[in-house]
Amino acid sequence: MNDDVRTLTAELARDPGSLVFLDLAEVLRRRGQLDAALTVAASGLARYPALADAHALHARILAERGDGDGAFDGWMNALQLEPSHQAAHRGLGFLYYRAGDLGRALRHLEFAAQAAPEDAGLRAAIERVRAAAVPAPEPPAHPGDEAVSPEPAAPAERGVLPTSRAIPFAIDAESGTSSDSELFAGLDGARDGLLLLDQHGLRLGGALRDEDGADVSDAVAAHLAGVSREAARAARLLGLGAWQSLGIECEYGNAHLVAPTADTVLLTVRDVAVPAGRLGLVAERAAQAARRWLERVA
Amino acid sequence: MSLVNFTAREITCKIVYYGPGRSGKTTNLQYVFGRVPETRRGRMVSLATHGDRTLFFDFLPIELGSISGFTTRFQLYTVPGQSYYNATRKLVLQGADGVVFVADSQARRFDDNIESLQNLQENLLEQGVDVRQMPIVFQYNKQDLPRDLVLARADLDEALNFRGVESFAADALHGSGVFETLKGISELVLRKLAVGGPAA
Amino acid sequence: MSGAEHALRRISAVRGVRGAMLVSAPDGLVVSESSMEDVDGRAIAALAASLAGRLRRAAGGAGLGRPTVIQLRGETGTLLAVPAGEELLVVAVGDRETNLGLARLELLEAARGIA
Amino acid sequence: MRVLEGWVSGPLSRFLDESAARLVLLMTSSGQVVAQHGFTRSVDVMSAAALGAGIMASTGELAHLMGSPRFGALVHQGTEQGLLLSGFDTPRGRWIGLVAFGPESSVGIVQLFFQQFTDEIAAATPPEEQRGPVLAENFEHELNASLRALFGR
Repeated sequence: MNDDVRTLTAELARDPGSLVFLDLAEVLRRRGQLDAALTVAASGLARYPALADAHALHARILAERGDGDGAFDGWMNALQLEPSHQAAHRGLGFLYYRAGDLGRALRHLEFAAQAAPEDAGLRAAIERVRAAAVPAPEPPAHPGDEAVSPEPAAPAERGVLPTSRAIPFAIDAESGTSSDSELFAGLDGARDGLLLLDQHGLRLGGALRDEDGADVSDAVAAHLAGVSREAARAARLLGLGAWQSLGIECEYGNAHLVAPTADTVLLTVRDVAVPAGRLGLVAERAAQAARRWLERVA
Repeated sequence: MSLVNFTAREITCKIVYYGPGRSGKTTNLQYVFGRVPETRRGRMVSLATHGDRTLFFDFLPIELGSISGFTTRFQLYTVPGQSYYNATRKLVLQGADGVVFVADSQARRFDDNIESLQNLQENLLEQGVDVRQMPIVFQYNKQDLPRDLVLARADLDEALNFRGVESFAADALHGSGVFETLKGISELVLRKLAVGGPAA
Repeated sequence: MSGAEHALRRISAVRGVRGAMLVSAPDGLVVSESSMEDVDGRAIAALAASLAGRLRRAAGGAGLGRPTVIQLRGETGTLLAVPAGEELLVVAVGDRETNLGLARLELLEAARGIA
Repeated sequence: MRVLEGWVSGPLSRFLDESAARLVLLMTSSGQVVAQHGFTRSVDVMSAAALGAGIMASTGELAHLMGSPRFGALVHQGTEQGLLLSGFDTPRGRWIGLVAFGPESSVGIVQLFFQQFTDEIAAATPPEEQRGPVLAENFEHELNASLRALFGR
């Protein structure tokens, strides 16, 4: 990219309709001249309101100026125009992370990574968000030291910090117990077939593994985030009363979903050979264990 | 009908450029589009045929700025002039706050102007709007053409402007009279709001 | 009567089933329905397809492959959904007395016939 | 989300929440914007409203020409995004909703909750208030200054 502001400015003046505003605004942003960058990006956006890159760049500058809401709108607009826009997913991932919504943060970062699998910075960001979503050994002494910035969404450099990260895990840290070992102790599948989530799709305990033994808990958790709400909605609107369970028979395994408490969901997964009826019983026993555990740690 | 938002202090008015085919309605909007800074206008939407004749309407939103503490926006529409497009003309006219009648000053288009004006009255009447209650100004376009081809403003006033409203001589292609016309209709439309029009 | 209509009738005949329908999975619209009592068919189609779509993504993420039967149980009734190929879902709604085992088999049979 | 009148926000928020729609535009049948969610610039909103109202008006006329009753809704399903355009009656006259949705939603879901939304809107519409003078009497001075600035004169 040509990074000479003067040359780019002259080029833009010569041809105000050209896309060179993107380069110019980006150079200004990198130099920290955010007001100038914003002016250039905004006028380019006015000319090209259907250009996802223009929305994403505008949003990035807003984010760096501390306007999180404006940045959110901008990145959402970019995604509306181009659903796989990498920078927009990356930016939203950061905003969600900052807001403490780790499930959504992870989803956006993973989308971004699909478009740029070789991006090491992005991979590192995903790892850090994942790490934040599992029980931390001890809470950070100064939250400010934890300013993780999934580069290049850089507001963290400017002192914007994650505010409410991983609240469920603070519970573990305080009680000093290891959730995974106690939660489903004595139950079959405690480490690879039972997963307890909060209403935002964050893992509270348990784990799921795929057939290769890889831990797929977070990916499944992210997908299940809205399921209990959706199940409740469907049951209510279809006159089925309050929802009690959701059974899913699949090609390679069966799953069973129940809500041990109003704001948690328990997923039980077993081999296809386990009949649906027995799966329901296993799930009910695990739900009882989860309720006891939740009462203990609360 | 104009929308007024008292909470956000915003006014939005709809102004329709009406007139016979090829009298210069779209040209008026194009000139405005070219002169108004980008930050104060939206995209110009033109639903036109290949020959650039307006098929449904042209649309241009512009932001005037603050007037009496209200952020004021105008939505400028044109209608297709050709007589066979009356159905779409009626649709565009719905809810108009003001009308600019763009007449073609050429003597040979005299009858077309009369016919279009009658058509405007009929269409308004059909929507239950008395043309006498509708803010309207006249623009006599193409006054830059040779003298012997065009009618003078006084002659056109006599033939079309029987209500004696404001009228403007114009050459929309080069911009003369475009601004004055828009200013004229803006005043009329906003004056109606100043004395208390019907609610949104 | 088409094959699909016949299959839906068989499902509706199972004890406790209030109605059955064929739903377009990507857009949640009714394709064909049979004796849907007291419930808005459009609502069933939209909600069942939405739930099935979300569960398909979750099951894929968990390495479970595609869902073959989905069963949402509420206090007073059950929603059953079985994918038939990529684009369709066979859906049934039953009350508390529904013979779920039989209904499940009829849905699977219908899906095989349609896909 | 931006609404012209506050009472629209409740029903609109619920609709957005349930339907997962990306863009929503609520307008009068002459294309005046009543509420919107998801657009960036007010002027783009207006273009969308003008086009949406135009489509509704012309399909309405088409239905009339063909002697069929008014069309309920128009749906366009693209590969990445779908559109629903639907008119509905309110105590303030006929309004139009334009909804854009992605693969996270569906036509069925959007239609289902749009129906609920229009019912709520119709029920919540307060009586129209009488309007007094809106602008100051001497607004012409500000108008002239605005127009001069706009045209660079």
